[in-house]
Amino acid sequence: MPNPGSNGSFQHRVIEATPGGEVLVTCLQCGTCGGSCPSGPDMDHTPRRLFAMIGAGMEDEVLRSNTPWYCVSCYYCMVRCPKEIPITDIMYTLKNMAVKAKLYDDSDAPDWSKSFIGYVENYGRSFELGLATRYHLTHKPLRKVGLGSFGLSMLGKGRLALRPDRIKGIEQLRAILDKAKELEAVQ
Amino acid sequence: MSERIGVYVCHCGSNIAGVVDVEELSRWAGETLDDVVVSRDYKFMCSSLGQELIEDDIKKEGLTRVVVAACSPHLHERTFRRSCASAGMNPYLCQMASIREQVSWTTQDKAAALSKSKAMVAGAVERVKLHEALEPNQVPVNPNTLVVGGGIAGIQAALELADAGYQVHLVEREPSIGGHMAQFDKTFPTLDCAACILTPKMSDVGNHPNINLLSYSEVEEVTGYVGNFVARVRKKARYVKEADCTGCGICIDKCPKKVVDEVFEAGLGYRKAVYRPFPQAVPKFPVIDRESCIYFERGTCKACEKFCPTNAIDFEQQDTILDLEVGNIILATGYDLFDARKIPQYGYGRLANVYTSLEFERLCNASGPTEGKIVLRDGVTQPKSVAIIHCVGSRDKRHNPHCSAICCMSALKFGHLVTEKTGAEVYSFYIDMRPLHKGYEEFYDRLLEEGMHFIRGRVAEVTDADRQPGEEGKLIVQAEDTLLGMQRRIPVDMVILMAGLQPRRDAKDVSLRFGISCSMAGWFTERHPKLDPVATMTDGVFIAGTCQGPKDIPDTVSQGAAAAARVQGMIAVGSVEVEPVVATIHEERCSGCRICNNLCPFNAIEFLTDKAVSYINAALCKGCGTCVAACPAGAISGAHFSNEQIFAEISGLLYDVARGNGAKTPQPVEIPA
Amino acid sequence: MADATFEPKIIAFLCNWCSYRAADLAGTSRIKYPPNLRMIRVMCSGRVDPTFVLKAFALGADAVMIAGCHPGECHYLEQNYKAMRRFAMLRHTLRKLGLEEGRVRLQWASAAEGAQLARAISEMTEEVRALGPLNWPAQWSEEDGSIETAILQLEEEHAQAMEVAA
Amino acid sequence: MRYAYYPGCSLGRSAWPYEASTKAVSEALGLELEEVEDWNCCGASEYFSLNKTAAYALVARNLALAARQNGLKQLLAPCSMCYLNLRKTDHYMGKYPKLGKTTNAALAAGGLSYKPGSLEVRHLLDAVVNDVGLEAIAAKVTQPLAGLRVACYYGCLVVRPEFNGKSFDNPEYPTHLDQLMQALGAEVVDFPLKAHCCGGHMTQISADTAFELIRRLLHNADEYQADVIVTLCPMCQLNLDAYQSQVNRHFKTDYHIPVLYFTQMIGLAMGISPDALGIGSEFVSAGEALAKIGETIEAVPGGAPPRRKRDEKALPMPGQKGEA
Repeated sequence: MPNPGSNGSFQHRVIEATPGGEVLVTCLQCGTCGGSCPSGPDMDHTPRRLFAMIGAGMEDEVLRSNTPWYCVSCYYCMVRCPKEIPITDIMYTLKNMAVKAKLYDDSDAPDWSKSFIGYVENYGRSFELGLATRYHLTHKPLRKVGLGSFGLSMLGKGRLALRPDRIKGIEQLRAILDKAKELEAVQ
Repeated sequence: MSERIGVYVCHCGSNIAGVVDVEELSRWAGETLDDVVVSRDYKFMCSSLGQELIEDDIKKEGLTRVVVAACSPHLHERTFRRSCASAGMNPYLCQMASIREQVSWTTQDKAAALSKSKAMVAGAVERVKLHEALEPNQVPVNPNTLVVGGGIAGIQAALELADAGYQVHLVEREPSIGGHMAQFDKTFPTLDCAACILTPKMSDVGNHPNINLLSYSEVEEVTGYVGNFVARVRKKARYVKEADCTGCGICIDKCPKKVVDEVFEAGLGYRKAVYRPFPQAVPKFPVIDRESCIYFERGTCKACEKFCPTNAIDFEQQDTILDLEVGNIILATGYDLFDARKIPQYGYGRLANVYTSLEFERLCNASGPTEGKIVLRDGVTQPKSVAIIHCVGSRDKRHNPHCSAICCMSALKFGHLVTEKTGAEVYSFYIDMRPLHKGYEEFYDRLLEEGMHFIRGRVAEVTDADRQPGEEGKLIVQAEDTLLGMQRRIPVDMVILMAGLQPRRDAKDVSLRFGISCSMAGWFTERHPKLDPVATMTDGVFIAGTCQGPKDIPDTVSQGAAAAARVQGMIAVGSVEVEPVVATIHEERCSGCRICNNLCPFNAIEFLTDKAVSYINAALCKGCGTCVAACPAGAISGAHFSNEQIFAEISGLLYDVARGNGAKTPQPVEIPA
Repeated sequence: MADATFEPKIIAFLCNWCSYRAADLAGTSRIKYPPNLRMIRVMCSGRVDPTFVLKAFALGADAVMIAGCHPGECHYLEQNYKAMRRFAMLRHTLRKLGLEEGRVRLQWASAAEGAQLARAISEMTEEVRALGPLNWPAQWSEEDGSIETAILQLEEEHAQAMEVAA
Repeated sequence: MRYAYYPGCSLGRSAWPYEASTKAVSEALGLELEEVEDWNCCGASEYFSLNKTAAYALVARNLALAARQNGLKQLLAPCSMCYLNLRKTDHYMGKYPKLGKTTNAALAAGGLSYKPGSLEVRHLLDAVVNDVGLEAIAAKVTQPLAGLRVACYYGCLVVRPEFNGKSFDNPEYPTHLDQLMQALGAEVVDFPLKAHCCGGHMTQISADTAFELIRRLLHNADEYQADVIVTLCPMCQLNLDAYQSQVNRHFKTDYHIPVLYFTQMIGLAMGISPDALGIGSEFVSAGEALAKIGETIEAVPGGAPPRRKRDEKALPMPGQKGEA
């Protein structure tokens, strides 16, 4: 295992993949992030602890952690961190890495994200009804009924569409996204 | 006539010789460089034997110039200049090449190290040929001293000097001396009462025949140079005639106007419009605060004047301006407290029972607004639980990146006082506990024994939004307990914010006014962080206490005393040498364009209207050389850093550049003037 | 045209109070950096006359660094601001002569920043190594005018610029 | 005042009342909104979770389209998530050149490009308060919201993060919406959780987590006796409104706090009919709360939250100036 922080180490790769991530090494383990996090109590490790684990090279444990998936992107940690570490962005990096490494056993959040972007890639817009239905049918079949009544009242209030909109430039968008994915793979 | 140059290469034990082939370097210099008549290497050039080597050669070989390739000139330039002088050579005809700091300690490749060393020796040789003999100026030192700031640092410095028999002018911005220390209740770790140890010193200052105390005054301008400064001081109108006032305090009793005291009581108490910050104030004379006085606002009242038994009130009093001649200056201007409102998530200013550390000092203080009772903002309720939050605005890139140095200990002190006076539970939220000095760790131990709770984690927020039973009506302190790795919410009645120390808001202006430098943040810069902590780069200006950086009372007092000792040294010698590195204008070449006039921040350049040329006052010139570089006519020359000397050094440093003409030693290219 | 054997020669002007002390500190901290940079001590970065830089190029330097105290920390109060202003003009002039940006560098280094100075030296050395040799004296003598004429011309421009700035 | 307008997916459906009220109010306030042609979804936080490069490219397409449309310089978004994604992509593309280059390389595959900094991305609230101005708005108020106790709820993304220390309001304790509601005549409560999280997408992933976050907000607004929570983000509105009954069931509570958009409040104060503002489509009916302003002018404000009375012994609050 490479030394923490050296080229090729887990910490180094996390930093490389995060714009402005180089300040991660200055973390003083004060816990402001963990103290501020609204979903902190549900995380298996606090963000602070996760950063210590990253420094210690515990790649597998970090990428299996539910912590990044419980991040609600409220950015409280980021505006409070005394070292100005872009914590939310590091959480996105860890999610990207976990998905690539297929290590996210404690959460089905990635599948929610996948369902979401499936619509975006096909239509250029998100589609709440299809999204909720598809995701819940595959992951929470037992809650179908509850959702059903919720969805029906949403429909009743005119707050749920029956079919998705599609943008005109969907081909253009796909070309852009394909290129982006190709560039991501190279990095 | 060509010069006779001696080159001396130091081994510095193995510090240099371990990387640089010193024998080869010395051989090369002797054989290759023009005008080098002696070239030697030696184990330790700075030793007395090494110095004798140089002195002997000067005498026997008739050397006219000396080059020493050794350590940085900041370390031993003085040493080698002295040995040249003792052999009868002008000390400024010596030049050093820093082949230790710049070569052997920073380079691994031995071949590269040798070739860089050769370049540096060649540079020094080319340069030293053009050196001129210079004489340092001697100036007398005025034995009077100006001390700026009447906190404990300034008090200590002033008393040390005054007791030694020298005259001191002590200038303080506020109506009384005493500074922050006068606001404190107890002092850590011994828990001495601050007033008990400070007020005797304050009255010593007030009564000392050698101290001219100028309170409610500010230094507006400083001119002159080491040994001979003139400080212009504005003594603000007190509207009380000091000569007539007995300090009886009747005026204060009779004044009908009460306002919040933002300074001494830290906003936690009230004072009158005519006031003395606190009963033991020195001097004892009150001040009328023009901003809140009813007479100044509406033109009637004058209750103070009516009741004053000695007719000491004078509403017509004006500011007075004094010019003080002093030889040295000690700056002891202190710190400002970080404004806790800048961290809204801690609720200061919004949540009533969130206090700053300074407010809490006043709360504990027997002569404070609650007579020492620790109570909530309602003025009556004793807290049953108190949270102390460390590092408020400190160790934070968004505010002050530094550690404020005293908060950990103050927090322990507060913990003790809360426990002693109220029996409340105390929770201390810290990042790292730093009890660094004598007796401090023991004090930490004592608080652990007293049952204070320590939670390692920087507080995320303080809120009144309860979430679970037990939190209603409380302030909830939320943090990660990093030793447990979990979020905790502690409901408390009172929160104390350990607001950090930061430079005075006008520190940058003050540093400019006194011609010293300060850090980006505003801390005054010492001459050397370890070996010269109270001197500054400006001769004759010293610093003491927290204006230099956060520190506690013992360190502050040490610095006050140290600065006084340095000044006494200057006075004892009676005169001071001023480096002759100054700029001169050659009248015949000056076109009178006046470009240089505005460039000098020391006002050393004046324009002689009669001759229509500019002129440099050598006593004011600090030798930076900016004007030399800027003169379009090339009419200004900088002693010891002339264009020719620099050009020669460049050519020497590039001795190994292959040039078309194949010259072994480069021939300087003539630059048209 | 990166030449593997090319070792650039860089001349640096360091102010006595901050940057030269940063170099001292790099030494006492035993921080290693490339030996390509050769230092000249001046009292202040404000002393660095643009002709020093031109002279260094004329004598065969591949690059020049000017180092001083951080803005606001100048020992002479504000002279490094003058250095900064002058540097902008210098860079403009050098650009007109076709010199790459990487060949001159203004570096702030406080007396505490030995490591930062060493890093800047390493960066600059690599940058100049990638640019290749400048070989200014040769280039100028091959063309019509002599190097002295060029310097004279630049000096005049500089003087005019200073007059405007002052 | 002309702006490029990026409504975002939610405003087309679940937040149609926000769209309707924005349209109604912007016209009356003189804000000209020109919708970005053929805009696509901003990806919310989901795309960033899976593939950041594609996520930045997805957002950047909108920036590229907006920047070439009629030379508009300001891009307005009413949804906080969209606002953040657009602002962040613009900022990061400029701050991190590598990211800027990659993103533009992806855009090039669709024949587009975007130069960071060419648009200023702004939230609708920012434009209303700072461009139209509180005085101008107050002057248009015909039916002041007097007697209505409102909790101003900002949520996260409208004020956080700060990019280069810049945000149009304080990231911890914002006040723009408070000032706006005061200008409309409402009684604003000092809502301490005003910038806390509504749970975001956690309703879908871990309902228990989300419900607890929603409960905290409702509990606190209730403690302060707010008649209505005013918001500026479709996600916040959805979570607090549509899930309120589920939260009540989950925690055996009985909260009934309607959640309205700030644009609906402006509309009401300016005398626009509730219908035209989409009022009535909320899950928790606002009828009872709004009756307070419809029915009686002298409506006594509900009991203020318990605040201790100041007496002789009370110590001054920080910053309290002047006479005792």
